[in-house]
Amino acid sequence: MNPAPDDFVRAVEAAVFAADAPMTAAEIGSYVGSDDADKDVKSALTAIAERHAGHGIELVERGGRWHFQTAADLAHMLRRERDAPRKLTRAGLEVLAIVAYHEPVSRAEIESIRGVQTAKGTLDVLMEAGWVRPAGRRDVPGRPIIYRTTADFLTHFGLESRKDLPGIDDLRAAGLLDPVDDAVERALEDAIESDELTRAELVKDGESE
Amino acid sequence: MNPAPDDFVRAVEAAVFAADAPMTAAEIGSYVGSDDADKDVKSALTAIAERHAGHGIELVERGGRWHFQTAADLAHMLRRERDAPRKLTRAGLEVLAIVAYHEPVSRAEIESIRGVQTAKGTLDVLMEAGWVRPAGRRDVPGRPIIYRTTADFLTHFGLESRKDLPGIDDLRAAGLLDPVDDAVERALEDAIESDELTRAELVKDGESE
Amino acid sequence: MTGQGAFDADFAAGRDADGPQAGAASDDVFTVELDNWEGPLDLLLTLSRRQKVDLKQISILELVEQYLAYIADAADMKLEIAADYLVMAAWLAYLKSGLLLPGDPDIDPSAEELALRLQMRLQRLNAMREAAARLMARDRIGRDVFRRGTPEGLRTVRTRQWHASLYDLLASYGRVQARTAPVTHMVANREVMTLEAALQRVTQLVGSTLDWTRIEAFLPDAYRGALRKSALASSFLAALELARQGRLTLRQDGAFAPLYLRGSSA
Repeated sequence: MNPAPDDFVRAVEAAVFAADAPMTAAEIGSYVGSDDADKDVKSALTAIAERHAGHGIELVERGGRWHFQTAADLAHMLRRERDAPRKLTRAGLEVLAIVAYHEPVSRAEIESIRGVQTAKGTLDVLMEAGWVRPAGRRDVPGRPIIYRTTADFLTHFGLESRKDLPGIDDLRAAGLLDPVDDAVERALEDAIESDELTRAELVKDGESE
Repeated sequence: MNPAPDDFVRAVEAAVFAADAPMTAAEIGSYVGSDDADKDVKSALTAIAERHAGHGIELVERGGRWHFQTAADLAHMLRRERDAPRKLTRAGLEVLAIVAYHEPVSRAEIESIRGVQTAKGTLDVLMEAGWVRPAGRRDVPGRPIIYRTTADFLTHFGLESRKDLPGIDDLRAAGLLDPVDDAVERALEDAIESDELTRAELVKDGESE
Repeated sequence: MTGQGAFDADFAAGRDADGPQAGAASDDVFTVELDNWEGPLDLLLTLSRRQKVDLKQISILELVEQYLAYIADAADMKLEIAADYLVMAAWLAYLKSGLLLPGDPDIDPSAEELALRLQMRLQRLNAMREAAARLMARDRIGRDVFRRGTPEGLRTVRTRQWHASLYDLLASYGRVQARTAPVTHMVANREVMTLEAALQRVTQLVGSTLDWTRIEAFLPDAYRGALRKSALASSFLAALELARQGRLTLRQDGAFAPLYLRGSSA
């Protein structure tokens, strides 16, 4: 009934299945002994994902790492009280979204979007959850620490990569991920260009000085 | 390619997969909502076991309870030996630090900075750890091999780039550049000076009898 | 902050004007409860949603009026209003006057630019609110999808794992630099407090001390750094000597605990 899988594919499947954390193709390769994990392991993973597609268990890729999980449409049967992930506060949610959509982002930048100071605990909670991490410093005066989301963040929210963040393309296209300063400047330039009269007045003003 | 499994079978598969412990057919039935677990769940389990037979994952029954496990013949992959984590020796740390701060650097240069002969083994350990790598030869007589740190080095020490290494001034400010005696003395002085006790703290209240 | 329990749903609904704050019958009566908002921008966003139009089309002037009215209401009710709400109110009042008066070319940035800026900030905050809600609605691990309950686990492949901390590394470099730097030894001429001086001072002070008092209290206040350290050492010796003579009692609750002195009550 089943086509006999070759041992390499079986080994890849077993390794991912046994692992207690998602693994990259390279990590899997180091277990199953592949010299060219990028090719061998990935094609094995594709075959395995295909075998499980539509069944109760699925093989998924999140942020370059692979793991098995139950099919999403079975949630109602499997949901149990004790499994509920911790709820984030509203501040926590906002900060998480801002880090995810704007990364890398400094604390000051987060605060300027939210319009309030962010309690120190908020970022800590996100880091403790393993969803946000410090990622170096920005090369500006003061060298503030900047933050990014982690691979665990992608795993938790079922995102293959940041490109899958809901609506990120639309937000970017609408300029809503640009700093206000840039957007204001652009809007003013547009206004001037589309309004010859104003422009003429501005030029005249400038000359009259 | 796959015959579409029905939702009941899918749910049984997901429930066994996500369970914290092996489950009996009746327990599985209570999750997936079956009135006749003995018949429905068992036939689902048979179908699932058949689907996985010969693959990297197996569904097995032990004493009336069901669970998934990785195929027995692949178990050797999951139990690879590893040595206890080892701490780098003092010499190893010093050489690593010199490579990091002065790279690319030859062995003779390392020795002249350390002021001590460096055993060949020290560099070997650093290369085994994956923190240092040979990076060509210097164009001087003898064409000595020169060494650099690796990307793994940055990762292990949580550095974004080598620029994140504190400068000499920072090290001095942190007391890391001082000869030991001075450093101890200064630390003591700081301890004394920062020990600004209030009057209340100086007098033990209420315990004067 | 609002209660967390109600939050997910509240958030998903976009917290519009018909949300939990609008308990009163009339749409215009907005229960004054500043705790519901995380700062003025949050309140402004909630108010702007009441205009029920795209955020790009909202009337900033109307929004300003609403905010000012809201703050005035809160003031009437003698509620404590946080400073940032008042700062925003003052700024909005300024913005309002700028928008109402004919454009003054000397004012830079213009009121229109400020209004545009405010509108953009509201759009950005709103965008992140909605993004967060959509993120939370995804199939999340542990809520909608589940990982394997009892994985066997894989052992690491690395045969030897070397460990060192960044601190170790930096300390090593400091050590190398210190070792190879040219060293000059100089014996500094130090200011010290002599044992005689300490004996005199402690004797004087302990006489008027009835409570257990830390030894640090006996040191001259002006002494700092090494001199203070010397004073501490001398005073300690002095205290031992005076204790031997039965003129004071020493007390310490444990090793390295504070050391207390008290004059012996005759």
